[in-house]
Amino acid sequence: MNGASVVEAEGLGLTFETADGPVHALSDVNLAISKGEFVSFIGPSGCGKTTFLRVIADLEQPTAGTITVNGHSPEQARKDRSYGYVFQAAALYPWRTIERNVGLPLEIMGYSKADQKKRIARTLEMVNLSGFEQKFPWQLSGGMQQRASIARALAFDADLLLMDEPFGALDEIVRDHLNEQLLELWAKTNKTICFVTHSIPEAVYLSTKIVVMSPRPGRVTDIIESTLPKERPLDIRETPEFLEIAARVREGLRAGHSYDE
Amino acid sequence: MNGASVVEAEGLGLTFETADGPVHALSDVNLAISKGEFVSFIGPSGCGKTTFLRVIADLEQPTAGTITVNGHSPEQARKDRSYGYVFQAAALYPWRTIERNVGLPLEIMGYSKADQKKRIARTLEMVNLSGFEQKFPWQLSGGMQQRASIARALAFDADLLLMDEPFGALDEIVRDHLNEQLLELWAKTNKTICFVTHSIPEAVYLSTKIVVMSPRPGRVTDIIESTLPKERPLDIRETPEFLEIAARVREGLRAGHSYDE
Amino acid sequence: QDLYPVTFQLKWVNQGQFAGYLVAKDMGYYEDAGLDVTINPGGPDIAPEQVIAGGGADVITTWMAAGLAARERGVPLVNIAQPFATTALEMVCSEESGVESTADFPGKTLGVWFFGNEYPFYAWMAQLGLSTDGGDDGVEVLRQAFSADPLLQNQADCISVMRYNEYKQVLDAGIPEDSLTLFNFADEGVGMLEDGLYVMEDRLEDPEFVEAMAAFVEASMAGWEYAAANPEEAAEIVINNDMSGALTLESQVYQVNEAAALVGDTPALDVEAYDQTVATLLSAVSPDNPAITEEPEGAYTTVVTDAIE
Amino acid sequence: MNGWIITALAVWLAGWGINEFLVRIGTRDRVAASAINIAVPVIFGVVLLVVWEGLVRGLNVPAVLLPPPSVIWERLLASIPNPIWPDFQQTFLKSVLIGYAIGCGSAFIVAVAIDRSPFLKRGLLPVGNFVSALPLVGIAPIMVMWFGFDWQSKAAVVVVMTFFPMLVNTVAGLNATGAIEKDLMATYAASYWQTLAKLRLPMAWPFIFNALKINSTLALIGAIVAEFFGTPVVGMGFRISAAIGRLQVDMVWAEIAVAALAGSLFYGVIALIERAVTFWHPSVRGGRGG
Amino acid sequence: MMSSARHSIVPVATVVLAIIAIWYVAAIMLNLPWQQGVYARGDGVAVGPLQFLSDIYSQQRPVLPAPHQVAVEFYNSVFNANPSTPRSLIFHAWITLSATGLGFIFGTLLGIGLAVLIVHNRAMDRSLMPWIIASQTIPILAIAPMVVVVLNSVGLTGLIPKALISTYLSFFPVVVGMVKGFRSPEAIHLDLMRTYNASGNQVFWKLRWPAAIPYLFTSMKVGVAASLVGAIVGELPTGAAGGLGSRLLAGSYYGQTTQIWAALLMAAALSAALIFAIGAIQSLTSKMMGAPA
Ligand SMILES: Nc1ncnc2c1ncn2[C@@H]1O[C@H](COP(=O)(O)OP(=O)(O)OP(=O)(O)O)[C@@H](O)[C@H]1O
Ligand SMILES: Nc1ncnc2c1ncn2[C@@H]1O[C@H](COP(=O)(O)OP(=O)(O)OP(=O)(O)O)[C@@H](O)[C@H]1O
Ligand SMILES: Cc1ncc(C[n+]2csc(CCO)c2C)c(N)n1
Ligand SMILES: [Mg+2]
Ligand SMILES: [Mg+2]
Repeated sequence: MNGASVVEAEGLGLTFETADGPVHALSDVNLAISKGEFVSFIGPSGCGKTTFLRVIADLEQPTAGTITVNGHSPEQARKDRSYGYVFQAAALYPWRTIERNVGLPLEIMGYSKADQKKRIARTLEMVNLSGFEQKFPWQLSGGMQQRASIARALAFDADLLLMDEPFGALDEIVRDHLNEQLLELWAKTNKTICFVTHSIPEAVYLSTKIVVMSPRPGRVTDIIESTLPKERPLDIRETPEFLEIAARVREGLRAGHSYDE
Repeated sequence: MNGASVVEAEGLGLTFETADGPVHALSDVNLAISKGEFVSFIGPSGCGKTTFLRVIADLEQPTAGTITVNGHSPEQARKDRSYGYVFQAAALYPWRTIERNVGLPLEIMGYSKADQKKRIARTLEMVNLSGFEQKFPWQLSGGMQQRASIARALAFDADLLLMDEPFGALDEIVRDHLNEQLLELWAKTNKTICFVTHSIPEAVYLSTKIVVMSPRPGRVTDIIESTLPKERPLDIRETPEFLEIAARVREGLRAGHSYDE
Repeated sequence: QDLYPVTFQLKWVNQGQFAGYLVAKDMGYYEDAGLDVTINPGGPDIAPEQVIAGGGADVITTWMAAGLAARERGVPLVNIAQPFATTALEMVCSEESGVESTADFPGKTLGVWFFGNEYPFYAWMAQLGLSTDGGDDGVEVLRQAFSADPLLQNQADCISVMRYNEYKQVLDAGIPEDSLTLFNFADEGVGMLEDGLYVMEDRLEDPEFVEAMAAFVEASMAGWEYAAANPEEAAEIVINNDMSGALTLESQVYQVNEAAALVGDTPALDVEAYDQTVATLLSAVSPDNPAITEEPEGAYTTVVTDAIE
Repeated sequence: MNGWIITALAVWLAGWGINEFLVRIGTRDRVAASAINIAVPVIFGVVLLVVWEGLVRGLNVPAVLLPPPSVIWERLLASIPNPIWPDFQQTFLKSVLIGYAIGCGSAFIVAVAIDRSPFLKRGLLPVGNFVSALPLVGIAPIMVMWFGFDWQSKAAVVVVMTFFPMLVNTVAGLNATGAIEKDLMATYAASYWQTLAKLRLPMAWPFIFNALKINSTLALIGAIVAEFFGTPVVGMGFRISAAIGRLQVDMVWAEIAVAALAGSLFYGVIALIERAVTFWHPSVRGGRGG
Repeated sequence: MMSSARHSIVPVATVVLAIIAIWYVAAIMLNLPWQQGVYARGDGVAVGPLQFLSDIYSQQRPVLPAPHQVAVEFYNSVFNANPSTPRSLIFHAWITLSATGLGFIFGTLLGIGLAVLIVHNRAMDRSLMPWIIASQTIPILAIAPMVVVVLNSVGLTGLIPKALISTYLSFFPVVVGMVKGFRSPEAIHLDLMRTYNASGNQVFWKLRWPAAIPYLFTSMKVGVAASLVGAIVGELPTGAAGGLGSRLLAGSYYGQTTQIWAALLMAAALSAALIFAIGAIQSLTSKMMGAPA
């Protein structure tokens, strides 16, 4: 096992027991993610992307194989509060202001009031939401809510960021904009990011590594190391290199896709 | 007025009176759609795409300008049942089987039992859902539900199809697949289709005409006639011609977009 | 000096029916006798026998039939005094009913109070040989609620009344007295002793308690005497004790007068009247109405009244 | 200290333990799962009765205050043919069922009738809420005055009690239809009645059943209490009151047991019908579907 | 909310007027038999329609008193009576209100407590819920007098027995509502807490409790009305101790229909006021919790 490896899965499998029989959400997943990587997970609906992230986060228990996070068990990692999780929906608490939503993990983890204040200000700044501290979630647009939820995951400075389709509900232009900002943040902080998406361009644009998955049972069908430079302007998406990687991802996806859904 | 023109809007405007003051959802929209066209509407959230479709369908009343559908008022067109409407959400009735959902408009319009049966079978066939007649909506995946809702709109053979982001909730692969099928259907039946989307590739891939809209107030900023051939394999999306049109659409979009959200 | 505490449970709400006790308390007779008396008003559906069985009272007033029935059910009640020597329960029939004698009862609807007040009625029907299941040769029984309304609204042909209360209401409603037919339960031979004072048997082994009860009964009788002599003042006291605010002075003066007239010269139980009550009850035993099934033993005592000079 | 109390405590602890054990069994067998689901509350109920029996006997509570369940049970069995069955007929089969049917039925019709008038809806609902705040004990004597002392007046009380919950819920249910579903009907140029029958009514069923369930317990309580204000000498409320007066407390509890059983069954039957009619509702089919 | 209240004034007034009109007509019909009896017993002189109306609307013991009779009685017993004497409806309303309030507080606390148990303990969830539903099918109202007697015998007197009957009736809507409320947080909100490794207490106070607040208020509105009914019923057996229940009873015992109606009106007004008060607290709370205006 590599010392710098943040996530390491070997022969990982997860089967849900349901009333209609077992559902194989993950099977024989082998994957190593090193520190500072930006890994995208892409694959059709139901292929186990969310499940894999949830296993890392100790929100589901694998039924086969092993997985370590920061060299420990996921449970230990969770108790160490070593990751921040961004859900597909912003999942802000509607009765808390933006400020207090971002402060929620800090309250729970027992940061001092002063420290809380400082961190809230810093992370809201980071996601461009300064000035909205006292607003309630419903007073913000969908994009701003999603940024607040990212701020919440950043507030306690975990080195690992798990993001489950954080921009799925946003329109393309806003999404482009947030993608740029996310890349910037990643470059600045050297965090490790696991990012689930449905969008091929998004995956290619953001990642250093793209994990293509296929359903029934959820398997990893391809792992693509990106050859794109770390510096990525938005129009990199029209370059042949980009299109080539995108084509490979699409290929991988199509291979694993069953048209009967 | 052109005899073959299915939708014709002149100086169309619509202002919602709300508690916070008027919202200009549409202003001075001029557009003519001829029979057999496939028109996509694209634009950022809140620019009035849905509102425009709803005006055509007589679900909203314009506050300025004129609009005709098949040469009549939208109300007349609605009463003539001259269009089928596909909503962004599938909006299937959960207490009806797929078969009876598709048969709903037929029941209401008073088709004979035998005719209903025939049409249900035919349209379910068309959207690849034969064999699922007796299932309830919640037993189907999102993509299948959306196909059922398309079948429902097709069942009574209206010549005009209004589709409001019908594939918004689906993953890219399923979406590609349905796009192909929709094109095929359109080619076969020579229907007129108005199609709202957020996705630039989808708009370019499907349409003979792309209407780019911008918000505050909802205006048409660009109307792009597609130069792509009628026959469109999926990989047409990597051709320079396609990318060029896509770039023009993106341009138009970005011009109208305000980054402050 | 220390007052002996006594909790006294009435069978019904505070009204002229209990004027003697309320007067005795108000005038300080109980205190003078060394007693600290708490009078707890009753109400519909409060069974004093249950209250005393649960330890919620030291002494209660109830009708003898109910007291004997409770004794047979395992609540060892003992009559220690019988202030009401005569009875006031009557049945009144409207002119429209056409009832002029008991022979007219078959096929009629009669209002009856339950909750331990039904025993005299069932004894009467047994005596008349009338079934109480309705039908042409029996009578139909209606559980009469609080008021005289069933008669006024023609829902019943006859209703139960207390002479000191509901009967007055019927008259006050404007029904001429001569249009009514009145049956007195005592005159019909089914009279049963009404408000008497009862305590739990085991308490009587305590001489101090017996002494206190003697003082209580004596002071109560003094209260009644005062009420009989000063009905207006007694009614005033009753009204001051009425928390519902519904009583009128006029009705209470009438009620005090009528009730005081029921009080005998002595609080001692008239054994003859007791025997008659028991005999009437035993004559009417039926599965539907099992007041008592056998001759009660030790259901009264004279130790208290004997202690009064 | 006392055998009865110790036994009661022991049974209580044992029952608790068994239940904690049972709910921890994760079984995939549907039959076993539903057996556990039934066993747990039954064990709880049995424990409750045993504790009651033990405490009453152990503490020597007088039978005229609270009899032990075994005595109540004997009384219940002995009295089914005579007072209990006729009482049940009078109170449940006549007052409750008829009042319930009229109350719920007329409220439904009124709800549909005022559905088209926002004016009436805005006017009737607050007034309706006010009227349903009238305490039933005040209404009951009035109904006896108006409708006589037999079951008709009890049914009238039940009608008054059940009317407004049904009205409010039905109106809310008819308004529960989403905008898209209604628009869909508009695109078909469907008539008012078509929309009502094919869309709004099905959507309203969960609300309507909500009211039907609430009303099932309300109706029984209402009918029984109304009998305190004048009745023929039959009926569960009459019996309860008469029996308290005669200190037959075991009879009182036997009637209460019958009332609770009938009420629970009534509720259960409505709940079963609800499951059948609103089989599609997420709360019935349970979370995500296949 | 304010604007919707303003919207309702005209419709509500219309409906109320219609009810009053129907009421006047019904009063004639229901009071007619008695009036005819009076005329029949009288001297046989024919009365004119005006005299007839005035007679029928001023009966001493009407089967259905006319609205103005009730209004006059209500006015007199509320404004013209010394509120510290039993002649005043305010006096009775206050007695009932204190029992209602106490019972309601008990009931709400009991309901919340049971809901917490049910939500946090699977065995409790499975065993309690069916019995809580069954408990409400017990006609507690019918045995209220016995309950009062039994409670008296263990030393609970005065306010407490009434309050306990209120508690019995009001805890049910609160349990049902709060179980729903505590379970209302979506899975994703709970997962979020898990990713922070939050303790059970933290999850409860920072998530379940605030999420359940809207449910709490909704069920409190139902619960407070039930409490009032419980208090009134609890007052019936102890009829002589005052309160709206004893007022209803006395009215009924002495055939004072008008008095019954006035007390009823007071009870309904009390209940409306309590519900309104809870609604006001609710909108204040939800404003503080950031709900859209
Ligand atoms: N709690 C659960 N119980 C049973 N089956 C589950 C559960 N959670 C997920 N599944 C199933 O496991 C499979 C993988 O689900 P998962 O949510 O990981 O997919 P996904 O790749 O995230 O899909 P999407 O793109 O739609 O979010 C699916 O078939 C899903 O139905
Ligand atoms: N019923 C309404 N009342 C008030 N404002 C409305 C109403 N419906 C729409 N609007 C406003 O009109 C504008 C146009 O809305 P519309 O739904 O047509 O946008 P859209 O282009 O379809 O957006 P999206 O991509 O998010 O679906 C928006 O600002 C919206 O808030
Ligand atoms: C429900 C009810 N039960 C009995 C009576 C009759 N009653 C009149 S006076 C009195 C007290 C007896 O000492 C009783 C019991 C009633 N009016 N209402
Ligand atoms: Mg997912
Ligand atoms: Mg839209």
